[in-house]
Formats: sequence, C-alpha cells, structure tokens
Amino acid sequence: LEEALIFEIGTAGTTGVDLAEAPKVASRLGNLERHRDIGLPGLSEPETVRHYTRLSRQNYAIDLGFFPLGSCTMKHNPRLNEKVARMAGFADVHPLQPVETVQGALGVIHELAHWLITLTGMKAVAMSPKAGAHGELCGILAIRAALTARGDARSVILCPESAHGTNPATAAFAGYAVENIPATSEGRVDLAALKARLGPDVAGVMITNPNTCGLFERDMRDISDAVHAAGGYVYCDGANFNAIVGRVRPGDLGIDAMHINLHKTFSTPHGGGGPGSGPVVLSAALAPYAPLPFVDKDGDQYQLVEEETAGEHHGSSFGRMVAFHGQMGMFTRALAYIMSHGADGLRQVAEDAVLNANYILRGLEDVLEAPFAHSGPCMHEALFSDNGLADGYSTLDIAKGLIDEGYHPMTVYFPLVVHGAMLIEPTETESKATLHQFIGALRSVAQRAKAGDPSLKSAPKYAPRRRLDETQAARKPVLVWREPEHAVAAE
Amino acid sequence: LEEALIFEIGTAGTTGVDLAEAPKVASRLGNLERHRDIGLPGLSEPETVRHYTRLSRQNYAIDLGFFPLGSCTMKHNPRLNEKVARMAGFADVHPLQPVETVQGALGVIHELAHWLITLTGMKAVAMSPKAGAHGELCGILAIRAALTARGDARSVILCPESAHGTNPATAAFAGYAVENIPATSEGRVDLAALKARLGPDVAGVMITNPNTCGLFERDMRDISDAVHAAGGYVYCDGANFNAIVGRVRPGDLGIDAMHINLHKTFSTPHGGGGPGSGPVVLSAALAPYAPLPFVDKDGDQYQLVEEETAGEHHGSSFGRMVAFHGQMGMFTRALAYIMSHGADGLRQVAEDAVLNANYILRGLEDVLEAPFAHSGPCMHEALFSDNGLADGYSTLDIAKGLIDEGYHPMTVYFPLVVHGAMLIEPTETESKATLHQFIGALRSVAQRAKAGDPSLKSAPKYAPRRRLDETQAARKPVLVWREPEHAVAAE
Amino acid sequence: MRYLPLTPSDRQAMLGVIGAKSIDDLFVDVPAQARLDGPIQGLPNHASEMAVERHFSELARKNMTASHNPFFLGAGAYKHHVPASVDHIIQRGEFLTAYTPYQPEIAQGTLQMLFEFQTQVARLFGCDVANASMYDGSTACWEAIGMAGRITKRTKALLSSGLHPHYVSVAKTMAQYTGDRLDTALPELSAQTDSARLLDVIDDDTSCVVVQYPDILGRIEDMSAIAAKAHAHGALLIAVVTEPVALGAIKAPGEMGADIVVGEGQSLGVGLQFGGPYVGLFACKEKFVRQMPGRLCGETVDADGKRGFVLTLSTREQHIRREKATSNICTNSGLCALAFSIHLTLLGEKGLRELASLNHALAVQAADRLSQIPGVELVNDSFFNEFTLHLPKEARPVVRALADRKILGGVSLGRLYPGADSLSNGLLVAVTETATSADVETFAAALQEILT
Amino acid sequence: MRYLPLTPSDRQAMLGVIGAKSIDDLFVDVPAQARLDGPIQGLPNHASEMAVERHFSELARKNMTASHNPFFLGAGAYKHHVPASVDHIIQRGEFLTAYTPYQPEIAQGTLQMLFEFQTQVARLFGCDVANASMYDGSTACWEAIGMAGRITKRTKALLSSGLHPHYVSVAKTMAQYTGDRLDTALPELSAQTDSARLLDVIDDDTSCVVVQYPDILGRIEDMSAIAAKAHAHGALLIAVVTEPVALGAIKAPGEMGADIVVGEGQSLGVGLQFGGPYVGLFACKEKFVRQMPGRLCGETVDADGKRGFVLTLSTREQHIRREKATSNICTNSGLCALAFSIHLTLLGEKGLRELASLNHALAVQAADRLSQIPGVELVNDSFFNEFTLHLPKEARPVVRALADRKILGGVSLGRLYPGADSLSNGLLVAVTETATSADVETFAAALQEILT
Repeated sequence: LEEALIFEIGTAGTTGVDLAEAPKVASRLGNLERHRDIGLPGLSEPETVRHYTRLSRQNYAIDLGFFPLGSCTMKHNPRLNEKVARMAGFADVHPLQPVETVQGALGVIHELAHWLITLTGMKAVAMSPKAGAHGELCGILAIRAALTARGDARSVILCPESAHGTNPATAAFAGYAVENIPATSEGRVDLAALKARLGPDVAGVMITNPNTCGLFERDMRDISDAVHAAGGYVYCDGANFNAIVGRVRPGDLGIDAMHINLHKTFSTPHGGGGPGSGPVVLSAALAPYAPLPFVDKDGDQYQLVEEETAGEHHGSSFGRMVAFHGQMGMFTRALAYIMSHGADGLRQVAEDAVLNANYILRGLEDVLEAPFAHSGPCMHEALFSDNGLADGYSTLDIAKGLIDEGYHPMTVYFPLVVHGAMLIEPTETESKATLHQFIGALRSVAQRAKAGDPSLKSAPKYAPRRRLDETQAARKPVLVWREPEHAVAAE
Repeated sequence: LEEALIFEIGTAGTTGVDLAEAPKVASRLGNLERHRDIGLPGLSEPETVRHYTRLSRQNYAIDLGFFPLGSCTMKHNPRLNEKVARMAGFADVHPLQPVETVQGALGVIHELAHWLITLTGMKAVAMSPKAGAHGELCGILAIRAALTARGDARSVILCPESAHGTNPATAAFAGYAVENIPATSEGRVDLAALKARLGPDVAGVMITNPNTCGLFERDMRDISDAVHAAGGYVYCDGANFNAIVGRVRPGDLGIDAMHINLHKTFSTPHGGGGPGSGPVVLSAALAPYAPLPFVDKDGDQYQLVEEETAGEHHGSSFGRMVAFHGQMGMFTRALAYIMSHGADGLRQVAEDAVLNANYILRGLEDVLEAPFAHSGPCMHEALFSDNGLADGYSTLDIAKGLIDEGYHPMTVYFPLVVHGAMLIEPTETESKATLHQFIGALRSVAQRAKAGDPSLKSAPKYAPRRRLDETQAARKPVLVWREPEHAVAAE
Repeated sequence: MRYLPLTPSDRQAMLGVIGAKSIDDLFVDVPAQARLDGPIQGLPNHASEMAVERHFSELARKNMTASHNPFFLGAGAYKHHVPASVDHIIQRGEFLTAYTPYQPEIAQGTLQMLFEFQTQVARLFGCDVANASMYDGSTACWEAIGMAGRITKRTKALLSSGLHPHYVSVAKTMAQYTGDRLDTALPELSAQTDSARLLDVIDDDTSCVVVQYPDILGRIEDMSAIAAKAHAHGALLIAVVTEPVALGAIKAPGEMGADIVVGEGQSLGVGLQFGGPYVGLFACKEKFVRQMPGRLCGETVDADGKRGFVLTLSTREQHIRREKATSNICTNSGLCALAFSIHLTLLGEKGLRELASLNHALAVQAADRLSQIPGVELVNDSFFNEFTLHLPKEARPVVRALADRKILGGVSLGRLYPGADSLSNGLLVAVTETATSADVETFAAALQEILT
Repeated sequence: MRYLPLTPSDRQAMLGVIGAKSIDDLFVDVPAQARLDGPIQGLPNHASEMAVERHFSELARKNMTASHNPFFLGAGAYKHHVPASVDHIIQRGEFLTAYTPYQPEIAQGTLQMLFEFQTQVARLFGCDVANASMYDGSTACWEAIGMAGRITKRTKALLSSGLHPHYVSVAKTMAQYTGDRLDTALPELSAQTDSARLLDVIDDDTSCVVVQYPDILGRIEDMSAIAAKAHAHGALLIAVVTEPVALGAIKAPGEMGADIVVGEGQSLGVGLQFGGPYVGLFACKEKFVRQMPGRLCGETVDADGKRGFVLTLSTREQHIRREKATSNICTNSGLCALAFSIHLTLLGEKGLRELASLNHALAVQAADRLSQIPGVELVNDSFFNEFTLHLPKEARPVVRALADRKILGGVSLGRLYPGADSLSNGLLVAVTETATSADVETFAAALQEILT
C-alpha cells in the first residue's frame, strides 16, 4: 500500500487534538486577525499514528541493519540516552529560567565539558555549536579572533584535497581564501608541500585526523609545529574521533581547535539528518576567544557566563553563535553514553572500531581495489576505489546493489581523491557475524559489477522505490504539495 | 533477510547488561548452588534492539492498518495511555506497600470502578479478574456463591449456540453442565425455547449482547425476567460492549453480571495476545459475593479491603482470584481512555462503531451472503457466510487473500451458527476512507472466490510467510529450540 | 474528539448510503425503555489530553515510588532494574498493537518471540517445554494444580506452608467449585520448612505436592526427596518460583525432579506496576504437554518450506473444545512475556548469573547488618535475595512507621497472614541490585530507632 | 560492556584474520609520544545503566520544571502541550536512527515527511516554498540575512529593535567576519515598535529589513508598509516568527509582503529542552529558491514511474560546491522537524486556530489580572500570548524572588538586555494553554506581595 500525503487524506475540519474551550475575550491582535485559510490538513489521532508509522517503514535505520557509512559513524543509539534526555528535569526546563532553578541542567553541560576537555587534552570547550559544520565555524572564528587580537590579519586557510566539503565552505564563510594541500601517494597530507606553502598570509590549516581516507596522519605533530612556527593555527575536523578516542588526545598532537560530532563519536541519534551537536575543544591559545554563553563552576554553584558577566574574565569572546545555550538534549544523551563506557570503555570503542574496519579491509581487498592498503592498517574505515569494475559499471551500481542485499550503501564518491571512492566504516557496535555477512554480500555485488551483470543496473529492486530521477527533481523543483488543478471526481 | 533465533546468534558469554561487581560474601544458598549451565544465550544491546526491531516488522498491527476482527475490537491505542501508565507513581509502586503510600494508585482503581458501575448501571464491580475469560469465571463464581448462600444448588448453565468458547469452558470449570439454547432464524436467542428450558436446575444463562452475530438481543429484558423468575441469574458476556456503551446500560436490561474487556471497549493494547483485563460489574443480588481484594473509600482515604478487613462488611466474598489487586497497568490506560472520551464521547463511540459496521454491511451484502441482514441493521459488526463461493473455495481463502491486499483478515469460522462465518468489526476509530478502501478490497477478493480464481488458493504471497503447515506443527509439536544434532561446520 | 476520525459530514453521508435517517434508526433493536436519550448523568464530558495527563500526574504524586525511596519489598513482586531498551521495544506499535497471532503469516514477530520465550522459560526452569505465558504466577499455580488433577485423576493437593498465601487463597477459591481438596498450613518462623510434614502425608490419593522455591520466607530447600516420594506414590511435584532471578544462582526445579514448574515472571522486564499486569510462567515435562493450559507456539514450515511458527495444540483450548477445554483461558500475557524475554536475552547466561550473585551478596550483607539491631533476629539459614526478620514487636506498625520516614521497609507477615499471631512479628525483607548500601544503612538506623 | 558486541575471542580471531599480533599493531601510525598506554587518567570507568540513570535522576531533580510549577516564560521558547503520540512516533527506530536521506530508495519515510513539513511551513508562513529545516530560529535568521545579501548584492541590513536580542547577537557575531553592516537599536518600553525608524532609514544600500512578528515584547504590527518601502528600494523584507502558534490567529507574514520568513519551530512538537535542539523554519518566495541555504526535498519519480522524493538542488550545498556553497550547513534538524510536522498534522487548521484562540484568550485574561496589581502596567496594546509588564522596580530580582516561591514568572528584560537601564523594569510574560487560572492567581498574588 502506498502512503498518501497528509494533504491528500486530511481535511481542514479534522483535528487530532482536543482543547479546552477558549474563554470569550475581546481580541487584542492589533487588527491583524487571520482571515485567509492557512491550508493545513488535520488528521484524527489514529490516522496520524498510522500515517507516520507506515511512513517510517519506508526507511532503513541502524535499528534495522548495518550502516557502513564512512565518515558518518552510524552506531547503536542506546535507549537509555533517550530516557535520560526525556527526564522532566532536562526536557521541561526553559533556557531563560534563573540559574538557581537549573543547577542540574548546567551540571550536565559542565560534566560533559569536563569529559570532552579531558578526553581531548585541551584547555576549553565551546558547547553551543549546533552541528559539526557549526563547530567548524566556531573554531575558525576563534582562530580569526585570535589573529585579530594580535593585529595579524591573514587571508588563507589550507585544506587537504580529501577534506569534507564543510571545511572549505566554513573557511570561505569566515572570509578566507581556501587553498588545497596535496596528498601523498599514501593518502596523507604532503608535509613538504604544506611547509612550502606556509607563510604570513596563512591563518591556519584544517586537517581531518584520522583523515577521510581512514588513515592516521603520522606527521600530525610536525604539521602542527610547522603551522605554529609560521604563526598559524591548526583546526582539526573531529568527524573521525571515534577511531582514536581514549587512545590519542588531539591536544598532544598540537591541535588548536577541534569539533566533536556528538552524533558520531558519542552516539546521539542522527534522526534522519539531525539535530546534531558540535562542541569545539580549544587550546590555551584559542580558549580566550570562545563564544558565549558557557557554564562555569563557582564553588558548588554553576554559573552561566552570558554577555553581561563575560566582561570580568572572558572579555575576548568572539560573541554568540546561537540563541540560548546549545543542544541540551544532545548533551544529556552524549554524557549518558560517555559515562556508560567510561575511560576504559571509550578506549575499547576506538580499538573495536579500528579492528572491525581492518577486518573489512582484509575481507574485501582481493575483490575491490584498496588504494592505500599497502601502506599499513587503516583506522576506523576502509577505503576502496572503483578500479577494475566492468566497463560502464560504477560505484553507484555497487551501492544500489547493496540495498537489495539488505544493507545501506557505504559512503560513495567521497573522498574525492580516490576515483569512485567507497568508504566503509563499520563502527564498534557491529558484531563479527554482521561484518562477516556484509563482507559476503559486498563481495557478491562487487563480483557482479566486475563481471558486468546487467541486472545490477536496475538495482534496487527490493526497496520501497526503484532508482529515483534526481535530475528531474532538480530541473523543475517541486518543493511543496499543490492541489491538483483538476479535482478528481467525487467517490 | 531472515531473522535467526536468539539461540542461533547469541552466546552464553555475551551480555547486554552491565552490573556493579558483587561484593564478596560467603554464600547462603542452602548448598543448592547451580552448577549446570542454564543454556541462555546473551546478546549485546545493539544486537538485541536489532533482533526485536526486525522481528516486530514481521507483524501486522493496528498502527499499520485496519483490523476488521469481529468480536475482538481492535481499535486505536492512544499513546497518552502508555505515557500515563508509565508514570513512576503507578509503574513503580509495589502492591504490598502500606495503603497510606499508594493513595493515588487506589484512587485510579476507585475512579475507574465508578465509571464502570455508572456506565453499566450496576451495583458493584470486581476489578481483579485478569482477562475476559477470568471475568466470566468471576461472574459465574458469584452466581454460584449466591445460590450456595441461599442453599439452592443448581447444576446447569444455559448458553446460546453462538456463544464464545470461553462461556461453556468457564461454566464447566465452575462445575456446571452446559446446555445450548437454540437461535431463531433471525440470529437471536429463541425466547420460547429458553423459557421452556428454565427450571429449578438452571443456575443461570450466559448471554452475549450485542450477540456474536452482531445483533442486539431485542428480548433481553424478557430473558432476564424469565431467568430471574425461575430463580436463576443472568450473565452477560461484555465482549461487545463497544456497540452500546453510553447508549444502553446493561443494568437496565436485568443483567446480574458482565465482564468488561478493557482491551476491547476501552482500548488497552492487545499486545500480541495480552495482557488483558476483565473487571466484572455485578447487580445488587451478586455484589455481596464479589471477590477480594477491592478498593473502598472512607472519607478522603482509600482503603484496600483484603481478607482481614472484609469480615466487617463483605463477609460473603467468594474469595481471592489473583495475587495482588488486578491489572493496574490496564486500569490506568482504560481510565485515561474513558476520561478522554467522557460521557459524551463514549456515546459517540457506540454510534460511530455501529455506523461503520452498517456501512460495511451495506457495502458488501451484494457480493457476500449476509444471513441476518434482512432483519434490520447490525450493531458494531457485520456477519457474512461463505454461501455462494465457487466449489472448493472457502472463508479461509478469502481471509488469506485479504492479507495480500494489505489487511488483517476478519474473524473467521465464528460464530459457529453461520457456515463459514466472516465477522467484520470496523470499530469507531477507522475513517470513512479506510472503510471504503477495505470494502473495495474485500469485494475484489470475494469476487475472485466466487469465480474460483486459482491464484487465491496460494495466497498470501506478499506476507512474511506463505500458508503455514499447522497440521505438522500439532502432530509432532516442536515447542522449544534444540541444538541441531550435527553441529554446522565452523565458518 | 481526537480518536474519532468520522466528521459530521462523513456521518451524514454514511447514513445516506445505509439508508437510515438518523443514528437512532440503527439502534432500533434496543428496547425503548433501555435507550438512553443523552450522555449518562453524573459523568464528565470529554477532556483534553493535557487535562487527563494532569489528573494522572496529580494522582501519581500521591504514591510513594520504589525508585525514589529506600525500598525492600518482595513477597512475590521484586524491584529490578529494567534496561531502557526493553520498554522501547515493547512500545513498538508492531508488538504493542498486534492481535493474538491467529493469522501466523502476518504474526511471525510475535510467534518467533513466543517460541524463544518458551525455550528460555523451559531452560531456566530445567523443564522440557513451556507455554506462551499465563496471567500471573498465582493463576499459573492454580492451573498447575488443575493439570495435575487431570493427569493423575486425583483431587488431593498438598500445599507447602511456604507457598505464597495469595497463591494459597487463589487455589482455595477455585477448589470450592472444582471439588479439589487442599491440604495446607501456616508457615512457622523457623529456618526449616515443612517438608517433613509434606513427606509424611504424601499418599496414593495425592495428585500433587506444591512447593515454593525459594519459599515465602525466603528459605531454599532441596525438593528432591519430595519429588521421589511423590513419584513413588504416582503424584506430581509442582514447583513454584516467584523470583526467577534466583535461578541464576540456585539449581533449577527440574533438576530436582519437579514435573511442573510455574512461576511469576514479573522480576524480569515487567516492573512492579502495583501488582499487574504480570506474567505467569508455566513449564513441564514433555509427556504432559497435551494436558497443559494456555497457548503454545510451535515450529513448522510454510508452503515454500521456510521455517515458521504457529499457535498449536489448540484442540486443548476453549475456542475449539468449548466446555471440554483444559482451561477457559483465552488470553496470555504476551507483551509481558516479550518484556521478560528481551530482558533475559540482554542478560544472557552471564548476565543472569552475575545479577543473581549481586542480589545474593547484597542480601547477605543487608541481613547481617539488620540482624545486628538489638532484638532483631534473622530467621533464615538459607536465602537468595529475601529473608525474614523476627522483630521484638509486631511488624505491621513498624512498616507503617518506616513509611512515615519515607522508607519502604519490607512486607510484614501480618499483612500477608492477617490474624496469625504466631507470624505477626515477622518482617520479610527483599534486597535486590537496586538497593544501595546507603539505603540499607538508612533502613537499619530507622528500624533501630523505631524498635527502641 | 553492553554496547560492544565483540567478545574477547572474537577479537583474537579477527586479529588473526587481519594478521596483526595485537590491537596495538593497528595503531602503529600514531606517533609514539601521542599514544596513551591505558585509560585516560582522572575519568571514571564504565558504569551500569542503573548507575547512569541514577546520576541523571539526581541532576534532573535539581531543576525546577515547567510542568510542576506555575510557568510564564517565553522570549523565543514556549511551553505548549505536546501530544504523546508525537514523542512515540519520533522514537520509532526507523525515524530516530535513520541517516540523512542521501539514498532515497530506502529513505522515503524521512523524505515524504520532509516534503510534507516544507509544505506545512510554506503555508503557515504564507510563502511559496520552505526548506527542510535549519538548526534553530537564530541561525535561520542569520542565514536569511546572508541570503538577502546574495540576492541584492548589498551588505546593509536593518534590524528592527523588536528582534530577539539573541538573534541580534548571532547576526552581530557573524557580521564581524562577513563584512555585513547591521543597523540595530534597543527596544523601547512602549506600545509602538520602531517601524517609523525603519521606514525612515531604508535606502538603496539596504539589503533587507528584519522584523520580528510578534516582536520580542509581544507586540503585533502590520509589516505591509515596510515591505512596500523595502521593495521600492530593491530591498527584501525578512520576517521572523518565534511563536508559530500565533499564526493560527494572525495574518501570515507572506500576506504582508515578506520575501523571506524564518522562525523558531520549537513551539510545536519539540518542547523546551533548556534551549535545544530546536528547529529553524525557513521559507521564501519561489524566485529565491536557488539562493536558499539548507536541505531541500523535492518530488520526482522512480524508474517505475512512481512518485517519490529526493534531496534536491544540492548544487547549492557544501558537499558539492565546497567553498562556493550557499552555506556551510550539512545538518538540518530532521527529527525536530518531524515532531513539528506531526504536531501540526494532529492540530490541522481547526486545531491550530483553536489553540491560538485559547492562548490569546488566556493571555488577555492574565494581562488584565496582572496589570491590576498596583504599580504594574501593561506595555502592549496588541499581543498574542506574550506581553510586557512595566514593574515599579527592577524585574530581575523579582523573577528570582518568584522562583524562590516556586513560580517561574516570566523573563526579565534585564536578563535579555543586560546593562540597558531603560529596560530593566520590564517583565516579559507568556501565557499558553498550559497555564491554569490558578497558576495566574498564584503568580499575581506572589507578584503583588513581592512588589509591596
């Protein structure tokens, strides 16, 4: 059964909510009473529950199966975290209540901040950024503020070719020119080339480590030292922190700022595309420029440092990034996850994530080209290219073929440095049996792509939809539902 | 993907629960320490969530679609009720706490009791029965206790042919011989035959009203009067109360006892087969014999009348039917449902349930034989027979064909008084559009069965399983999983 | 009204299709004198979701909850920590709002779960087979007595004095009507159970001996001798387990020769819920399977030869056999069985054993601490996570006095055995993994203060 | 550890397959001086679910919750009753644990929902199109200013003094780096907004005028004149809606000529959550669609010709355009958008209008009651469910004094505008359907007492 749109099944006169009757009053709406219909269909509660339950079943999700998405870290989302986030003491508290009435909520933020700082070996953390890219912006703004504070305007940010698209977009937003750093044949930053480019116009570099090829940047410390020596700062994209949490502290690598995707490393649910949360840890050099507001502890009492109180000891802040204080609901979830694992468990997370990725790399490298496997183990994700597929067969065909095998596809065509890239991240929450099954399925699909099996071209066949026409969607965008021009005949 | 059994994927060494370490103590287990393995597989939490999530998707459910189950009343289950039942003040309270510490919980029971008594026009209600059949037992035991109290041993209970199987089973359990009452050609109890059978050996009758043919027993008051005149009592199976709630009070019909399926009329979820809850309303004649414990109100304070306190004012109780006080979790849900509807809404429930059923009856009576449609409107369910299907085609084929159309089948082969019965109850929580679609689907399947379409014999095709071999299952029952004798080769 | 999809215009249109002038035309079969003209008097009209929620919040706040206070109650209902994923899964609409799996092609989720549940219960109890659950432990116990009667064709059941008094009451109620004879006694506040008495009275009229394990006072005793004697006389041993977590630490009743093992499964997955809904566990030897009450799920194959599951042996049941059924039961406790099964899957062998160890160790520590209080004596030699204290005064007012101090300090035997003077100083104390040492200390200090 | 499926023996076997001796062999690329030998010092080890839950319960109890106390806060975050079915649906694993719908064949659930959401938002705001949501209202507002700059190729934005001060702060922060110029002012405690000022300063350099509706003090004003003047000068009108429920009672910004309408969607479905996550709403005229930031869901067909939905116009986005993208945004607020959409579907036109009427009526009653208190004056002529009181003394300590009495009595302008003496006696009071008349009375009585 196809599920119709709410506009096709609902009516303006139906409602799934009962309300008390409004007392009669003379309205004071400034003579702006709404007269036109809004055009919102309503459904009764039974219809609503059924509509969304049916819709949900058109989705693949981590609760249903394996999500081998490189760089996106789809791992198990514990339900404890959902329960904790819904406690009235957190969910039912207004952001502008007097701080005396929200000590527990501020405590959560402060405790999570302590964990993040300690796990990364950094000086401070900005909690308010609302997603990874927002965190990148926070880090770059802090760098810009630090440079401005020393009167040293610089104009360029360097990014490796393999960077996430958000890196250059963020740097550009903050007013920087973006230049690429080339990669070595081993898939890492070319240290010599980087050093050669450094100079008084370079504000900093944005590095991802482990990088988007799934490799640890061995020269990270040297990179940091060189950037610092040239007067710049080092931003680290923390999307891949899952691979090293508890085993490496970014602060020990000379990093000045790094965002942490709470929905990746610390398992807050992706929710079909958000909300995320991107706290940014900062080195001592950048900490003074952190945005407002933040939580401080004064004896037993938590304080919220806002515009008015910042002057005393945080006058250099570059300002406010969001209304209110950040993604509280994500903080509770992430803290519950972190406490559940503890220092020992988080270390195990990194180990199992890396072990699982290498198990996949080894299980597939004979059927799919693994461009950097010769240089040693990978970290938490394994990278393959489309070299060796039959003519006319591409990474996309493998991805869609995997859907028919019951899996979400891996990350495809990223990073750009590898042709037809397939980036596979198993995470630590998948079992050996799952990996084994997945390797078998992907081997089979890869062999069909190498053999030029024409049936692969029409995959997926067993999904709620066959391949969708994205070109048509973009050429003449239909972004909202409109009443069909000719009304259908009455039943 | 097929979902394996937990015994096939779990191991004894895996656990999805972390516990604090036990302090070291000398054990005092009476030298009965367990040495043998239990044989319980464990799964990590991610594996557990995925296993059960995948399993769940093999089920049909009211959240997914229409359930036209006659006599079983599958209606919308509001999530408010789930929320309310989980409030710590109800879910996290022990049944043997001092009554001073559970006044709110006792209040829920008392408030629900008040609604049930008022809605039925009866004198009292026994809240502890755990399901409909358990409630039947309660009612019959009350009748037996009342007869015993007046020294009037009687040996026979009369049931109509169309009764639910639980009725005769219950009467037999309580030590009664069960005799059938014939039905008229209009599908109702034959009043004359009943009167003829009444006598000093008849303890009572068990009537379902509206009856299982979906018809109101027009002569109910006469039946009651005749039974009472003959010294017996009238038990009413309340499974179909949904049809008349708020429009008819069973007490006004002379009924002495009636169970109420909270999971039918008042929408506590079926949960794949339970838990149910079956409070029994009692007339003044039977009220003194109600089981213990029950809740009483003394000024502002709620009291729990248990064995020790019953003597004062409830010494005739026939005893205790369950440990503790009944299905509290169902009481909260049912009360939330009842309060949400209120007196006006419950009346509307009955009206919409009956309206929907007659809409279905009218929409199908030209393609399926409706044996009693000539005698007037039905109540909340519409009954059809298999007369007129092609040779070799049966109700079962129609049922399985409906599965492929995306619906749960109706109730089949019940009541027994109609050949190849199909009993369809839409309930009040289905929309006109849903009924319209369903009528279309069933018309199409019925026409295939009348035309002898062979493809119907292999339905369902689009379900998680094809027709299952029930004979093999019963001939050599396999009720537990056992390790395959020859272990499979290692991976 | 939010749950009713029909609009006024839908209703008009549908009446038109049906050919009725008004809704009253459809209620024409109701005798005029029984028809109500409008909403029933004295009851309020419909309420908003917010109003209903608020009403329940207010009632809920009048209860003292187990989680927010030191808590030591047991006596057949135990507080254990239930993982959040259990409640998440049972709230999936596909489980919560599914019907009894009579149409197996579209109910494999429920059926496979029940098959797994049956296997888990059978293994936990050391039996061959188990059913798909009963209402609760007390009704399962009575059904077992009835089943033993059907198997042995005898009517005399011996109940251990260690059987939960509510279970005894339920059996007594039912026996009034079935003609079964029950031999029972009050327990004594001593370390020994009444197994000597039971061994003494087993005879060739005995259908079954019913023994709770651990018993109502928390005592643990080997049932092998009772099993042997019962079997020698053609009688059955029915074991009753009200705390299944104990079986992570002690021998399964099946190992000691029990023929039928029943129990209350509330401890795992279900929660306290003020007494219900709970989940009755029912297991037995394979040879008795056709005499079992309740639903059974069995393995089979579908038309394509794929493994699948169905409800089976329904010829025992009321909807087929009517007055000749093994029981009138028509409902199991499916959703609670699911919760039980998920919790046990999460625990696994390893987790259940660790949980049992933890419960026992904490109970031992608590028993030692509480029996240091002057005048307080520990009755038990053996126990799992629950034990009986003999107080120097009547226990029931002590429990109330503890409640005044926001301590839920166990179940008095006076509550369980009203009028039994010999038991009135007894206090039953359960200690699970949810009790902290601070809770025990708070409890001990208050108890000492109240007693002096 | 409960979230990690690998057993020690799995790990050994896998290392064997990989050909590594130990896990350390896989971390060989990490420079020796950065490798940690064991768990990081100063942090606790793993904790049981029960221990974690307990820790959070303790923290949660230190907060004064909106539901259990008289509550009147607003200022951009409103307490509304959210139906239980909303939270049920968003917790379904298929929504909660799904990824961004980049693989549309297996993400139609999320995509259709986003298409419905976009349509709902566009209609509510009176615009042609809407995107699939932003982080929150404040970032949506800034993105709108940026978008206006891209469209008009101008850099001067006029911000109404009625714009939420946090939104102004966010814009100021961003403008430091982009070179945008912002013209802004403090609001005045009067019934009139600063539209006269705005009309006065719109010129040919102006990229946009940003007006909040209802504004930060709760005032409602027709934006048509501003729209007309802005359009005459080639500038855009950006309307900001922080309380979407208001649009059930008052005209949509699109009706008054707004080119871009942004808002905070928290009011519907999302809840207070101490400030986040919330959901930014973003709608505009169709002609500007290719300059929009954020994700867009569009309708298309699949290979079989069936209707389906995909993310579209991604050539605007960072993962394709990198440094030339319209925004660096890579995340929306999908799950909150779902909650918003479900709540709005439940309400429908009828429910939203009734909800808006109820809010307004209760707010009018509360405003009348509170302004009876000696020395208290109502600043607003017009308002929806929030209004500003002028107190006879500084409001901030009054709010604290109310909190001491367990009353959450609004937001002081001192908190929102620290250091602005002209505003320090202002108190912002929001009244929604969740406030009872008893709450209002309790509040009024306490306020009167504190003020005298």
